[in-house]
Amino acid sequence: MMAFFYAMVLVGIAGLISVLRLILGPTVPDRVVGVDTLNTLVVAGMVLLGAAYDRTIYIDIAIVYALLSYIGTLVIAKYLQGGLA
Amino acid sequence: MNYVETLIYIFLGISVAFNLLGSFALLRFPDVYTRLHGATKCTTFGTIFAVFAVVTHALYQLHRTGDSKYLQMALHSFIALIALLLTNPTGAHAIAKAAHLSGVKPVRAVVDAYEEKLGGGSE
Amino acid sequence: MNDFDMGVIVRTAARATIPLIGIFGAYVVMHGHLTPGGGFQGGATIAGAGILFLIAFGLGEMKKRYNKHLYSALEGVGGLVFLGAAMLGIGTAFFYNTLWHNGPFFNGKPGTLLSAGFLPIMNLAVGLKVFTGLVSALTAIALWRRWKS
Amino acid sequence: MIQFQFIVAFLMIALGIYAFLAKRNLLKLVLALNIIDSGIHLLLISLGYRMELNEVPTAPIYTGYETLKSPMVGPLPQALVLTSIVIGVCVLSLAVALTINAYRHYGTLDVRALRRLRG
Amino acid sequence: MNGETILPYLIIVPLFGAFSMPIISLAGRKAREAWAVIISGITLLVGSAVFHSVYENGPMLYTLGAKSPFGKANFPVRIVWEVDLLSALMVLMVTLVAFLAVLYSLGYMKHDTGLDKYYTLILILELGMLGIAITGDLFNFYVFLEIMSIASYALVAFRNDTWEGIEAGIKYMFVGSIASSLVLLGIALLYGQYGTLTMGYLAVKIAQNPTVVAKVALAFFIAGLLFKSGASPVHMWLADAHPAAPSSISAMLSGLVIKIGGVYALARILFSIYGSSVNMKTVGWVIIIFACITLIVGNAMAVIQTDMKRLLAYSSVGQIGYILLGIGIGLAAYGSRTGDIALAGAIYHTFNHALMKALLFLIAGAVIHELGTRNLNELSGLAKTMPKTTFAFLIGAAAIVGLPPLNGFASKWLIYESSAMFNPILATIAVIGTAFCTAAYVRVLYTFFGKPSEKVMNARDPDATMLWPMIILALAIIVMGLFPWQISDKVMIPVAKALENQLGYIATLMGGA
Amino acid sequence: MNAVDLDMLIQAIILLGVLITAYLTIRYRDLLSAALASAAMSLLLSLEFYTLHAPDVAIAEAAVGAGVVTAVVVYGIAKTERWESEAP
Amino acid sequence: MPFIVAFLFAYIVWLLLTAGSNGLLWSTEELVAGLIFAAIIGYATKDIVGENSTRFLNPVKWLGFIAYAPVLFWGMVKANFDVAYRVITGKIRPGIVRVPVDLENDAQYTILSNSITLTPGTLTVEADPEEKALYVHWINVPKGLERPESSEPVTGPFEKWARRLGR
Amino acid sequence: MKRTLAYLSLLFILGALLYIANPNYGLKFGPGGEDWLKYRYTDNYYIEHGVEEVGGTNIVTDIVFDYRGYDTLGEATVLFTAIAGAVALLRPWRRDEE
Repeated sequence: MMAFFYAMVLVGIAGLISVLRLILGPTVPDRVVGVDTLNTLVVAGMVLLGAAYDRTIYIDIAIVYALLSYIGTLVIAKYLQGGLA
Repeated sequence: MNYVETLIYIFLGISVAFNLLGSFALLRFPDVYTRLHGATKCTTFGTIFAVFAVVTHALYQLHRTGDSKYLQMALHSFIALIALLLTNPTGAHAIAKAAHLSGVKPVRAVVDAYEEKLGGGSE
Repeated sequence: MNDFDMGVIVRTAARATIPLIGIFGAYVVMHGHLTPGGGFQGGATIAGAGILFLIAFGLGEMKKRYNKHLYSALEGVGGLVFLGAAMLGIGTAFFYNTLWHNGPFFNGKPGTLLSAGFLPIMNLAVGLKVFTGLVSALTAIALWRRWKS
Repeated sequence: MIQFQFIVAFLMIALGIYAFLAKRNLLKLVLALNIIDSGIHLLLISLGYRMELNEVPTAPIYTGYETLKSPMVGPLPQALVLTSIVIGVCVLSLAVALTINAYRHYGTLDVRALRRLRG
Repeated sequence: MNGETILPYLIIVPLFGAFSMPIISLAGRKAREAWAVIISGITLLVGSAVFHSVYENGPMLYTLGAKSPFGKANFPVRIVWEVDLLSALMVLMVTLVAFLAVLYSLGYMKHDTGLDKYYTLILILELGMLGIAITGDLFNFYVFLEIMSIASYALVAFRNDTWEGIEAGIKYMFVGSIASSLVLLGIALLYGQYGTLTMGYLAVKIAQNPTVVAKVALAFFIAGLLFKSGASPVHMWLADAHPAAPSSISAMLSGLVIKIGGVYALARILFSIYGSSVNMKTVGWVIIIFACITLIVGNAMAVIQTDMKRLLAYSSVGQIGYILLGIGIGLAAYGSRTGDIALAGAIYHTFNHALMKALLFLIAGAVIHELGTRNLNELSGLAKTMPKTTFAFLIGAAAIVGLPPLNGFASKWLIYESSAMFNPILATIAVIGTAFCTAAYVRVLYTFFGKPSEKVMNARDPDATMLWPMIILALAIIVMGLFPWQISDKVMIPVAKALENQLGYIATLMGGA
Repeated sequence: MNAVDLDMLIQAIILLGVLITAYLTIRYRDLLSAALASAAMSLLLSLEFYTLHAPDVAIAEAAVGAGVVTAVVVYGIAKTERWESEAP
Repeated sequence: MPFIVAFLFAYIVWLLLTAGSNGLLWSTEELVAGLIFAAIIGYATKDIVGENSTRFLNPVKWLGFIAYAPVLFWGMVKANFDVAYRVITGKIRPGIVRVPVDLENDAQYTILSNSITLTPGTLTVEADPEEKALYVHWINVPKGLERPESSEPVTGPFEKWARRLGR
Repeated sequence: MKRTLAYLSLLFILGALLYIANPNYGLKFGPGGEDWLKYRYTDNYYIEHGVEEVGGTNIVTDIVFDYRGYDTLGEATVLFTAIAGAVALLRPWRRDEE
């Protein structure tokens, strides 16, 4: 279905906007928020594209990303809390 | 266009609208905490609807063709949704706590109870 | 502050997420010859669970669970299993897929779990190796004390 | 049409090499190596892409493929990139291990401090 | 037993040893040392068998995973090993020196920690070089290049409590990684243009249609591999890395790694893949120019060093210059008799230099082990207290300078002869380089035979595990020196012919079905 | 627009993001931000591999880029120092 | 006991992942492989899942989770439109408030805080089981509620559900 | 001086790469039809014969573990090496143990 492609284009634009926050963000937590948003959007995009290409197996990648993307966030959050070192 | 496709279009519309809204919230709000509200939550909501659209599509195709790969598509999308719902708020919470502990104060806050607690603890 | 942890919410969420990542990694490893994925991807996913454990519960907990010799021995075992699977068909050639061509098992219809000869064995071996290796490396880095000069 | 995938890949490689020449921080150099590797991976994967007229290709996996008949993209570059990604991770972890050892010796991450050996 | 059955064990045996090392080392120190020696010894046996088989029966082709590399098509789809005489010679060299280095490190590394990792890494280093030497697939070559490089990065920095090790490791690692990336980029471009990765078939395809992409890829290969071999504008890492490593590793790095990973790979790519499809004269002159700079800079820098191992490392740079000069002349005068002689000289010198430089580094290691210093000013009069070591050093130095009864003479003579035939200016440059080299080594010997200082009085010759490798290497040098022209005619000229014979390389692949 | 054109448009958007994040990675003086931008680059690259129909590589890049590389680099920062020193 | 929890959890996920391998159902080898892997994962994670997790074996609780989903979803819908309104107009009055809650264990805290984090407008900054309080960032603190005495205005019906589900 | 040279060489590399990115001179993105068989014959072979010769329906895994299994062995060795190296480098220093 073509609608999934169009939705994906818009989600991609939303992703670019969140990359803008990565550029602008004055502090590191702001940037982390940008990347976190990007994570969620990419998961949405992967699911949508999986339906658009009509392949089931592509959705596995979305699961992997949904499960693992927050590890990066947590590592940086822990560093900011002073828990590493 | 039958009603199932209409439903899919509605879901996709809501999904895209909220995703874009979340991204705009990221630009519009003044500090980390309010951005977190806009960003991670609105996009999560948008993603939920994207998954709903895909699940609806898959179930409809399953009904039409009886191919088991569409069942898998629905289930896997559902698991992706569960994973997202488990991990995303945890990440948001971690960022908020880290931001507060690293010294980013909420802008225009009328009250900051956590600051009071931390201040009371250290002095 | 070596046993610093991330607070009750992250810890509890990690309790729920680690088995999920684990079983999904096992799925990726085991279905490497059918769906995207394979040994390395699944192993790296499970290693993500290890990293999550290290972050959420802190280094103190990790030290209790992590046995250096066991992990490096397991890594070696993974490599040896891979090598052994590759040597199964040494009569014809190194890396000859004898299980698929004339072996007793792993030669089912393509698309089922028990097919493709030594591919599932190799996937498992590589998954084990990658998981133990990446966790060992990260733990080694995390255990290094910070030196302030 | 413009082959923008290749151009982006080459720009990434050039960006990485630029950072490698211009930057002075060890961890930055590690990240620059990562960028160069990513550029090469992107180049390789793009080389395996396949376009027939008005048809989106699909991945070289036969599971659930029976109902659609798109052309398949080339599998060989993907296999190469998989191997290369692992090598990239290995080099990265080894580089970080070396870097934190060097920090203990020198107290800084600046490469200009690593000049005690007279080359 | 024919060669095809024994060839896989060349890879399997060291790999098995490395993978089982974490398990074996649970049994204690003795077990792990014995295991390392046994594994490298078996590898030496297998390597000699492979060399013998190739020498008797000509080049052999081994396909991984099937009887023939072709499958159902008329182009190769699988990875092949293609062992011609040059590869076999390299295999012999690697296994011999690696075995001696392992034997030597039993005594030398006695006081270090983390030895299980050390033996694992040294076996993997050997494995990587063997893989490069026998492979016939371009991407596989990259993978094994990375194995070799990563193992050597880790080994250079193995003594992590000395700042030299870490600093040299970091320099080596970054330079080496970027060189590997360039090689990978070249491989990617070749794949994109020709759609195959097997070296022989790639040669066929390039000969059919030499495009600009192939030339750009060749530029990347040459750049990357010159980085790896330590040619002159970028030789800094070598001069840092080789002294900083433990001496047994220095012997392997200087004797083997820069040759297999740099010179051998360059020769293989230039001759076997590109061959006559590109303008060989231009490429040859590029290599020659780099070689001349390397030759002069390396040997001249060696003279002014006060650090013994550093002197040896710069001398390595200079000798790499000779080898590259031979290869460059062989390329520029492709097909003529001059080219044959130059290539034979380069290969001969590769082999000789592996033995000589390994010997010299092992001696330097022994001196460091006894005295704890490698500053030449503190080492005067060593001949009195360490006579055997000094004698071995005398032999090694004489060989590397090129005194007639020893093996260095023959190979250097071949290079001088061919360069004089090709272009007398190059011969002049080579002789100037030798003059510098002689000055450097005479200075060391002068120090050794000088007035004994107090520090060296309580030194003595090292114990057996360290002494025997040196004696074996010195004997090998002497024996090879007794039959210089026989070896040259029987082995080196056929090797050079085999390297030049691109059609034969292709025919081995395509006709091996 | 047909599917191929849309596909190319999506790839162009993603690659723009990849370039921006790659540039940010080398521009930031704060190494933590650089690591973050590197993680974002790896994420977008993974999506690009996905659209180039290389799901195996996409999974590998996702798993490695999201988990291992970020963790290793951030641990490296934590063991050393966070700020890149100023240019002379 | 924790082994059984982890095992069942893993096995159910495995079954969801591999459904459709034989028609619309499961083939035998998938079931057996799932048993093996779920056992390994269960054994490896039995300490991580923890002793307290055995209470999730109760089937009534699973029904509770299913019943909870629409409640949560409805809360999300309401709050999302609220936040959308605020994004467009920019009317915010943020603040971090201390919310006293009456919960007993970690699971309850996690369910509650994740729920209120998922509903936009509120965001848990810190959960403190010792003080029995949550620190919540609230995007629009109503006048007079800077120091709320009860959790009702912040958490809505979620606290009740969390208490019931996590018990 | 040195840096200028470095940047010039960088520009040269970039120029050469961009030059060959022109489809008329060199690399082609997404060849289809006839071009596919001309440039990507090896990939085509794998797609056509992979399942019957190896048995996995995922052709990439077939290549990774069977056609190019030796590469994967090397890759596993790289991993092993790098981990061993990192662990060896991060062991305590000799003087710390005393």
